[in-house]
Amino acid sequence: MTSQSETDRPILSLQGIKKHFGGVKALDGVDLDLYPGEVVALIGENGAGKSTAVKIMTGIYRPDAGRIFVAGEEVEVHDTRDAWRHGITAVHQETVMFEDLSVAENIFMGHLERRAGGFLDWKGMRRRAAEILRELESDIDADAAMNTLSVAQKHMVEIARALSHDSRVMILDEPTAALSQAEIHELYGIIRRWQAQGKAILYISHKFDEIFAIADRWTCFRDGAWVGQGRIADVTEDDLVRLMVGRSVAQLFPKPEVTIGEAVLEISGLGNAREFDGISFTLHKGEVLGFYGLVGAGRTEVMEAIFGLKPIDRGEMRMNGKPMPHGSPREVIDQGIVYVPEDRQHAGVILPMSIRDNLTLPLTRALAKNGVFLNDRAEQAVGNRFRERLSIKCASLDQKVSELSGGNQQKVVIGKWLATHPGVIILDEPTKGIDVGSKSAVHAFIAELVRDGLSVIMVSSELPELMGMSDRIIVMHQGHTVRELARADFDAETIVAAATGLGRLQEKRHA
Amino acid sequence: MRKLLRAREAALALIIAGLVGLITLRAPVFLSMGSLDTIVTDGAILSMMALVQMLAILTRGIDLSVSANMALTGMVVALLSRAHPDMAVGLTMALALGLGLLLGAINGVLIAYVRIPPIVVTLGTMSVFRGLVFQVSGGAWVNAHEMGPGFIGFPTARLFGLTSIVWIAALVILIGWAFLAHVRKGRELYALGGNPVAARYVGIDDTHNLMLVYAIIGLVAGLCGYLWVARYAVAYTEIALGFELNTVAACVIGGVGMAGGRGSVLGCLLGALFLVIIFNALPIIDVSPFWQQAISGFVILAAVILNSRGDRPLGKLILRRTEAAPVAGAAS
Amino acid sequence: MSVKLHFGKLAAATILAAASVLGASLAARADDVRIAMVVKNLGNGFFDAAHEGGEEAIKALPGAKLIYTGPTTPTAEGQIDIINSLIAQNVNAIVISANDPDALVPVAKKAMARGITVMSFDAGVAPAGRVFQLNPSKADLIGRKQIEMAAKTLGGKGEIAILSATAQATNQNIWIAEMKKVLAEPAYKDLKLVDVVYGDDQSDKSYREAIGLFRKHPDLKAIIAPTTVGITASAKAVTDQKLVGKVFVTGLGLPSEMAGHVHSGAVDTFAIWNPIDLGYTATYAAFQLATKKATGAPNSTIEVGRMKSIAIDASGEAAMSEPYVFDKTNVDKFAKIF
Amino acid sequence: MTLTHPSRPVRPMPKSAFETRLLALAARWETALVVILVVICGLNTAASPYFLDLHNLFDSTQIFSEKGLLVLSMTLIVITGDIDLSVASIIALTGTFVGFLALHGVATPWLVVGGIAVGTACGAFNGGVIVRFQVPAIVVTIGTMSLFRGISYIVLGDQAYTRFPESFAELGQGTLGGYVPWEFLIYLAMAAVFAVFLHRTVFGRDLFAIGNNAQAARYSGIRVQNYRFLVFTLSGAMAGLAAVLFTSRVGAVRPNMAQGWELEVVATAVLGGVAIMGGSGTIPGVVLATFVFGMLSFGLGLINVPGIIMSIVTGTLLIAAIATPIVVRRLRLALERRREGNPRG
Repeated sequence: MTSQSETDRPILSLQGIKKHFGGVKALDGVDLDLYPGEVVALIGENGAGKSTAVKIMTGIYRPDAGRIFVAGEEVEVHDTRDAWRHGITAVHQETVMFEDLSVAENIFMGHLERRAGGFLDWKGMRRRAAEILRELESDIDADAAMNTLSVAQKHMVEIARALSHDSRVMILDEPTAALSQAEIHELYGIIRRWQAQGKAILYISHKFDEIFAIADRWTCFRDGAWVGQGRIADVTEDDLVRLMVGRSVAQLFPKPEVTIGEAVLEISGLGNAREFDGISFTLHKGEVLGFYGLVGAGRTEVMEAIFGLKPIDRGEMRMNGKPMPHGSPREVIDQGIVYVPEDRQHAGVILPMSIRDNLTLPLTRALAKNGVFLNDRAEQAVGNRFRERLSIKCASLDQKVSELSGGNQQKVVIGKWLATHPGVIILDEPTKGIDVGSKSAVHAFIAELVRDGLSVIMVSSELPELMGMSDRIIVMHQGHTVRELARADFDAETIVAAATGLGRLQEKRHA
Repeated sequence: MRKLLRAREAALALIIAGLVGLITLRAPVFLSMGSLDTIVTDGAILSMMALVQMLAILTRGIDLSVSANMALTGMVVALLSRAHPDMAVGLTMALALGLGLLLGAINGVLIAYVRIPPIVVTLGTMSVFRGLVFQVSGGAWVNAHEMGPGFIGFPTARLFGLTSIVWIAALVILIGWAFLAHVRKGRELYALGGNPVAARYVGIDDTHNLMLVYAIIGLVAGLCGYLWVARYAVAYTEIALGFELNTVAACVIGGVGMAGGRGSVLGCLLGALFLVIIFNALPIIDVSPFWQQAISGFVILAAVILNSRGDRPLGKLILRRTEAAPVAGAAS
Repeated sequence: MSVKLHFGKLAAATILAAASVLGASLAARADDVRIAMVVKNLGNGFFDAAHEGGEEAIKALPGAKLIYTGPTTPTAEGQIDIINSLIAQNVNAIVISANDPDALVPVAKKAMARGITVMSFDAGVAPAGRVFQLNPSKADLIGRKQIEMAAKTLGGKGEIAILSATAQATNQNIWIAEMKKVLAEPAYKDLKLVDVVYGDDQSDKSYREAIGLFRKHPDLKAIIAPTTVGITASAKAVTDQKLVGKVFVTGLGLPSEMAGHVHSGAVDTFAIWNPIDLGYTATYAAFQLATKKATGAPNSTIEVGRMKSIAIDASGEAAMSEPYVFDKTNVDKFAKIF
Repeated sequence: MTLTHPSRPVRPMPKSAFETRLLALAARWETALVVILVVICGLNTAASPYFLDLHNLFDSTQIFSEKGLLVLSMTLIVITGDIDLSVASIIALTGTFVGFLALHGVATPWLVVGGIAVGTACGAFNGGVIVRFQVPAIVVTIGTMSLFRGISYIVLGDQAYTRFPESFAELGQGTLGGYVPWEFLIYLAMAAVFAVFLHRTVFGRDLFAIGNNAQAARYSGIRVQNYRFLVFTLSGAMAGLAAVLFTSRVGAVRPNMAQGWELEVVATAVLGGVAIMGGSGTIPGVVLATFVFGMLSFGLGLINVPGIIMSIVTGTLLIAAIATPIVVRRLRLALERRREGNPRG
């Protein structure tokens, strides 16, 4: 169908795109070319600027500089509808959904279809939605309300939404994070069909097996800058890793040799109504306990429940051998357990407040005169101590946290908790969305913590990081712990299989 | 969710039926045609205003200036009618709609373009509009005999047994329902209020939509301003003072979620009906008018508390799926 | 663009400016006799007419000036704030129609302590807060007149109800009490008072209350509304409900507002005193008191220009004549005046 | 772009962070308010010879002292990201209760205590419903706004409580040395207490944290719900105090007392620089705003302008105060962008 000349010309091309937020540079002059019938893997670490690029292509952000070409013509993409008009559609990393509306409405929201008279064509949309879902081999009911779906199902709806557009360019930003193995294969099939139809596909993923399985070309970003591009056939996994991180992998995980001590936190049979059940594990002194699972497997929910943020219906928690009160975060903090949440911007830091105020937030009372009046000098001292200890890069402690980079924001969150001298620190995706430098600083810091006798629970979706840092790894799937491995038994394939439910299924079949 | 909403509206309808039953037991005259006619006519303006107030609440806003808009528009058309008693009703309505729209657009610009929170903007414009009523009228009243006969007669003129005010309300409600359920712009308001970030991801522009919402509110408020003045045949500075809270109350009782993105035309209407029935029933069943305010406060609180369960976000569904369908693609 | 000034400098500048003007302003006070008429609320046709009467009095009084003011909503708080600012302006006399007889006492006392003459008209301030009170008529006469009008229209028989202003309105409550006294007389034994409701002097509420009365009392024959808002709203309700000829409205109203309803038949007769005369008398009397030409003490009299003189009784109140009754024959003539 | 480097040496701070922040704020909003206040006073002086009179100025503080008390607690509530529309109704209910007690011969000190207690209870009711059922404060307080005043109507109907002990009147009508009303002194004292509470204590810091990001505050171990309950209870207590003063000043209690104050109070807080979405605001700012409104309405009163004109001014001032900085910032950004574009082009 497509002539040679057309194939040679990219459908979508970014040239010299720049974007910064406040003082933080997210993109510093990146290029990207997408050709019809080709899958381009966009690779780069968290925080490399991949998602920012996606948002620029789909009109959610406006670039500060640079040019966008569609089929050779320069265009401006002001909003998502502009992007659609140019034939660009994306499945975003985070699910963006309307919980109160139906599946069909979620699929068509933003381009609801109309009948001749201008009124909405509900019947048609419902039928089309059901068709698309069938195409995805999904059993989701198009009339179901969004808030009755599981996380993985919501992801399928996201993909269905992309399918509802007749686009020339499909962007998939970590589409498989919440999907099972079978669903991933389903997705491959869809991508190949798109390829055959001459669409251009941008595929963003961390998982090398996926990239080598589906992509034709690669483009790499590092720290917001363009690093290079080429054909997948010409590179090895090691090449890509080098391109992404700019150094060799081994240095990244400074796992210290620490003697594991007595049990600190013992959890048994924890469960609640909707989110998780039968959660049991023991955390020892000086240990790094890793939690792995797909997005939506219930890891965060378990951690929030332990921290007193979610209801617990069943089970028992013991801290240092004694039953642990857990009605609210305050009580849990008083037990010496602290939690660095995944959603840093919403739950971790208070962006409009100063670095110092953030660092001393759980401590103000302890530092205050008579327990009431603010003690500026003591707070300043604590602020200075942790600014130094964590190498927080800032002009002054009075700077607002919103002006810091993601990595430095994360340091503030960790610093805030260390100042309370905890016994257990729970880190939920501690390196998500931060630059390489901060990332290794966080890793080094974890090592330092356990050397000092703290116990760490680390929830992460990045297997290398988890395998590099943990003493043990617990794998979760659909709200249950399905596998526990000691460091000696770590094996990426086993872990991923357990996380996608394969291990569990096999167990069931044997039973 | 839709089923839950339905259930909520059914419950409210049942409560209203029960309420009417109780009132009728005490005072059978309540169910007379005349009395029902009054309720419908009385409820017309509140229904329309509650409906447009719902648009603001759906998009996570609120419009406190509605009653001041009604008062200002009502006063201006009344003054015009005094100066030109023969003015055609159509022209009067057009002027009321136009002025209301203008006032609503002022809110809209400040909210959508300057980006000031709706509560602040409408609190301010409420004061300003109400003050302007006094300015344009010099504080004087426009009385029944000063207004043109057509001006006063139109809202209570009857067509097929119902007052034209009721027909207008029915039309406005029908349009409102069609807009919210069957027009793209209207449907998008639910998305905008339910999840503003996600709305941006699917290309829904909040600026235009908010502008539209507050303009519509102004438009309907202008219309209701005229109807109010003509129905009670008098215009003065305090017309509809505090009425904005009744419109919010009707929404709350009708299950419109204050957090945005949730609410139905039917619920809103039932909420308005509930309030109108209570206000009209109290004098009839011999409850001292002094009880009226406390009762409406109590009803609002009860509605808020009863609705609170539905408004709370549930946890993610992680477990159930494990039991229902192990893996979606397992069969293939 | 941002303004950068120091607190200190600003404060100093303010004090300087303040001090320099302070001396000048203290000397700049007028010698006129300034009389402030504080009404229940602005925009009320009745008080607009009283204002007119006040201006007429001022023309007759050399060196007198009238400040016509009042809150926009009929509240005591609004009147308190206004009287406070009148005290600050050091007016010579304040004439009040009170929204609340008791709440105005402290501020009125303060005014008197600062040498300002305070008297009330129409709706009175409690005795501690004024020199004397000028009643538009005598409460008993007003109460009686309204019952008489209802009795005449109904032929002395039937159910009647009262639709009043706010539940706190002083004079309305006194008149209602008087009406009840009159109803107890044998001559009116067939008139049955079935209800008293309050429309809060708001048209819509009054209107709804009137309709509530029709529903509750199917045999209702007359509504007495001793308030200008209530009477127009009731008459409108009667017309809208097609009850003209079945239910009659009477009470106190302004001819200009009532003419239409009289012609429609919803209203047979209604009454009111002449607000122009009332305003004239009150203003004139205040001038006399402020210029020490009269004391206003109990059992004294005050010369009030074209209204001759008024006599103050032992309880410190004076009354004008009985209310004037309007019907089809004379309403149009007075509608042009007030 | 950036790589890890050891952090630069920390420079000692010359001033405490609090002072720096306060100064920075003063340079923005409070200064503007002082300018507005001075302008208003200047205009008043020009418009009326009676304005700059010590006696009158002190008298005029009674226009805003009671409302000012409500503004203080409203400031805390708005900073935590909520709103309380029931304050004026709490005044009515509390006033009714105080009047009832006085009628039954209760002595002055107990009237004060009783009034504040009832106000506190009303506030606790608001806070309790909001926290227990997790419902938006705006709807709950719209409901209690009707309920509280409604109860007052049920109790009083067409009656009024007018009998109060002599000594009770001193509170609202008395002055220090014949000039300074006690009410004003109480207001100033409360303003000082609130300033310390908000800006110098742990509680105040926590309120800002909650208002800026309630979720993060909760994750930091701040008992968000307890604080919300606390500020609503405090708001009730302040309304109770204001009711006591109001009742004492006016000497009569009617159910319609203080009608419509809630909106003036919110408007004053917003003009005082409190972000309506929560998270920022200062007590000096709202105190200045209270004075601005107070002087404005006093000045307009002196030239006998009807009170409703004040509402036009209030509304315009409110919107202009918020819109101006936004519009100026946007214009400046647009200018900068153009300037940046030009040299290259």
